Amino acid sequence: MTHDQMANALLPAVVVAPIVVACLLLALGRRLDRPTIDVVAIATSAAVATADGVLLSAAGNHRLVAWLGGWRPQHGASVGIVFVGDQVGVGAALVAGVLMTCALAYSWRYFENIHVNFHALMLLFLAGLTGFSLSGDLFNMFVFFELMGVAAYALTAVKVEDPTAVHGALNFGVINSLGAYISLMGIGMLYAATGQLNLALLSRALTARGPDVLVVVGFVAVATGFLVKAAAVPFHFWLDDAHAVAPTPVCVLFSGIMVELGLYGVARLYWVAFSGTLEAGTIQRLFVVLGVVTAVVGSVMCLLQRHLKRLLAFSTIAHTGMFLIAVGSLNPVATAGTAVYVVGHAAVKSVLFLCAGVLLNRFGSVDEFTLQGKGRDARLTGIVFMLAGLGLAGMPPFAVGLGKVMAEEGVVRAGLWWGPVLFLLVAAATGGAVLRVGARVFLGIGRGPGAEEAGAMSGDEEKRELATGMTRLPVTMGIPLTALLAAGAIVGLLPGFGDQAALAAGRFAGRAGYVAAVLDGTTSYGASPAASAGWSVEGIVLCLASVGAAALVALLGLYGTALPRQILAVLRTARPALHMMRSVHSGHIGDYAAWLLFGVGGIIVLAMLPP
Amino acid sequence: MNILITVALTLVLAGAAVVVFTPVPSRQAVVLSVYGILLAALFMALQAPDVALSQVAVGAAVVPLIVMLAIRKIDSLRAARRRQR
Amino acid sequence: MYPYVVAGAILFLGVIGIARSRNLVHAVVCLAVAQSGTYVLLLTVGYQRGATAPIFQSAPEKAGYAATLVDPVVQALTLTDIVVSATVTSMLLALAVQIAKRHDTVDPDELRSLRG
Amino acid sequence: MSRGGRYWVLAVGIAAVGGALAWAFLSMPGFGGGFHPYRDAAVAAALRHSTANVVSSVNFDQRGFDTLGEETILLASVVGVAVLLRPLPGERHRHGRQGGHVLGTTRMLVVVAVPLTLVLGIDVVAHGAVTPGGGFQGGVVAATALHLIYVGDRYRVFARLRPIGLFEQAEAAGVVAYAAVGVAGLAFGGSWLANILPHGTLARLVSAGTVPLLNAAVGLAVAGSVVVLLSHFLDQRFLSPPPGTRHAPGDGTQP
Repeated sequence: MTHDQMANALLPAVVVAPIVVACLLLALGRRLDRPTIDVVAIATSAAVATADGVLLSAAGNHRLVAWLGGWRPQHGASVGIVFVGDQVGVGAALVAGVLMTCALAYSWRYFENIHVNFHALMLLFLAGLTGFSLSGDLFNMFVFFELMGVAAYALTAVKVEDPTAVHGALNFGVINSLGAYISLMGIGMLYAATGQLNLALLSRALTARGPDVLVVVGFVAVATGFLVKAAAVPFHFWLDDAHAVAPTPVCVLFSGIMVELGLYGVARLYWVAFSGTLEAGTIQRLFVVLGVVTAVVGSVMCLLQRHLKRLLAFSTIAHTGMFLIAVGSLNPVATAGTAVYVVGHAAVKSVLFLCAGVLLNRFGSVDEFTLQGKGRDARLTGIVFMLAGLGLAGMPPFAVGLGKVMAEEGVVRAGLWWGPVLFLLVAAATGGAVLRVGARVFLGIGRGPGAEEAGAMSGDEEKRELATGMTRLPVTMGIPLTALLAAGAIVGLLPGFGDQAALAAGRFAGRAGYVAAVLDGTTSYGASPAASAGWSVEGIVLCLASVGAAALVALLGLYGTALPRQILAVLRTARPALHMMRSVHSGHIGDYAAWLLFGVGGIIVLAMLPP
Repeated sequence: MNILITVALTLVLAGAAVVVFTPVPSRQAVVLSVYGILLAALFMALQAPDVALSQVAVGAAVVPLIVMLAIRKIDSLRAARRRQR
Repeated sequence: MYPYVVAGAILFLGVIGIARSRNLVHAVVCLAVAQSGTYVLLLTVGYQRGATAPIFQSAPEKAGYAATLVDPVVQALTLTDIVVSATVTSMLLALAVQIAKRHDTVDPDELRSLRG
Repeated sequence: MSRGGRYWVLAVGIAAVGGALAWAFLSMPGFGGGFHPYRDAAVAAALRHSTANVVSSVNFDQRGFDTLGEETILLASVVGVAVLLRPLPGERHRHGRQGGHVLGTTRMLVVVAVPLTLVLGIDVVAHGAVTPGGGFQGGVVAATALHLIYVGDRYRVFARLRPIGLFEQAEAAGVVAYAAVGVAGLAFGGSWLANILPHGTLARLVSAGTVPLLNAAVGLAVAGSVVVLLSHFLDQRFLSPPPGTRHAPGDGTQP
């Protein structure tokens, strides 16, 4: 089979296969017993991940292009839909496949009362994630965006008996849909301006047109839906609600890949369709401002939580802020660093969520203070949790650290000298919060809740996810846990991984190459400058500094109330601000809708201000 | 022709406002159905019979029906709760 | 420009409805209204004065026939959009029913389980 | 946030976005203009494949993958609603009113209207490549036919006529059939969803290659989906509310 034929067959297959298997499971579900369903679902998702791996290695040589329906372009135009695989896009699909396999393995025997429906939804969700990462057509991206959404809303509320779950899912559904409709408005406007939906054709038409107000507003509108998925402040409210209440294996996919795909969507849209038109400085300003606000809000809110899953959700928001800054710096090394960071983050964040699930199934709570000291005898879970917490703070050799080193190098090169300082603070806050919870739960140390923590949403209301109680860690949960943790470390040590990522990011940002591959069939990447990126001495020092800072934050969280009075009095002055930030997260759908429009307005103003 | 479209657009806009500002959901379901038909008329005027057909089937019939069923269920839950107290 | 303004206004009306809503069912219906703004935008973008529906009665004889039809692509997109709207609406209504069962209320002002 | 605060935030947002949108609309091609490059290409492509209804050509041939995605969204929502509306612990199926005394008018409705609507639905599906309508619209109409029986509150009759399991399978079969046509395109035409069948003559019932097949697949999937979707909402009426639904923290979840 030639390269071209393989791309043609396999790129759409990784999307269609899970859909077909989901249908078969639904049609035959009543006749199948539960282990069969589990095995079929896990095998399908593992097969998709394997195919993604094959595609990834092929995408290292050429861009993969598949025209669906055989509508190959004639005279540089086509009426069909195209799937395009470069390393970043296929890599995202691969992360989705691997996480889905782990999540399904972990949920062996989960939700026995809904039988086959859980697996079907998970597979449809995987199809949505994969389709979104591979599609090269704006409206087709919207379709897969909605598929992701619809499956995700249902998965969030799988535990319907849990009052918070149904509420969180509704907030998630309304805000995401609203974002998607604003995106669709943008698609309509861009269609009016250019008459195209294909990203490559759009790119040509927009470059010829130049950056007028219609193009700017169209870009912001389309980006809004993706930014809602990416949980940029102030579009992030759904995320902490949904993550706090969704079942653990679902959280793994939400935090590990779905949120990141929102960011991927914006980056893909900008680099392919708009980078020839929009002013780079404007885009940089827009994303950096958005990123800083997101990172700050996420970090502070993360520190204030006692509900473990909600804490992890805010840490994802804080990391999204870092990603936005790094990608928005428009420097290829920073983009590569983000890609590596996303892989590493997916691994350790998934481990942390799965540990939270283990605690929930064992003790019926994910509340930091309720669980204090309860995990003393859960050695393996405790060790894995603490290691993942250190990984989240950027400890070498975890891939998070490598990504952080590269992203820092990139943003400094792009002129954001303060970038590393902010990244260090975010890593310290989010890693520190996780280590604080770990120390309290698994070591039993630390004081009781202070006034501020006591008012936070409690983690006691979470419902167990298994029908029967659980006293020790089952193998089906232990394997994904340790495998993901190991993967997070091994990826960071792979020789040449950083270089490959830098190369891939350069190709990802190459507008002309993408357009030529899609429209003219020139799929070779052409000569690219040899990139070198990886661990550096400075970088390792910075990583260790952020781990140290995280440990300090954790200690402050555990014993903060023992500080001298004068210091506490100073700290107390921040309380009204914290209180306000907390009260903005009201769980009220009307508030969230208002903030959504406010955010779009803010972004438009940022995009229209003179450079 | 253009007058027809302008009138249809204005009616749709007014219909949307009425749906949004009808606070009682059971009445809203009826208004939504009417709004669906207004939209379908606009689509006919815009030379989109396929979309108009879809809009009649889905927007004017199926969706308002589901809204109605959801409201009935919620009302019966409320009534049952009141009886319990 | 009037048709585009109507489309935008419908979207805003939907959002205003969600922000004012005292009932989740009402909010979900308002979301569907917001989405109908996108139908109007797509179809008005594709409209051409004097052109007919994009369906052939018989094979056209001369070139330039395409310009006598309104844009079929946006119509196809709107069809998909309508399905999406119906699915999202039914899903969210199912959630509203479950919220009513679990919280005894569908007033967003009274739902306080997800604060801070 | 207070109601007033929320309205202020919203007002600022609407002012900014509305202003920008209005400005952007000014530079959009005017309403009713003739600039439609995709249209020009799509109409030519539809003619080449002898598809009289260009919208169907776009939906099922040129952008057929969108429609597969759309059917999948529908499927996901049906599964999702099934999961969300499953009876909670403590909720019981009440015995509905016994059937048996179906009124004359209702019987008339069932006997006359249902077959008529069903035929209409199938007709709309079958002519999807030629006249307005297609798998989606026809599927909804066919599903409505079955639900006409619900008029007059004869739920029992209705429940008997409506074996849900079968409809669930029909829905899944529709999506699988769509994907199967896609695979056939790959096997015989070199790409997914390639239109491999002879295209026939424009405006004939059997024309446009795979478009009628895909229309039929979508019709099946949509009819199944709508019936199942509505049935989940209808069934809610026959669930007695669970006792003491208000949630108390830690009710029985503590070890």
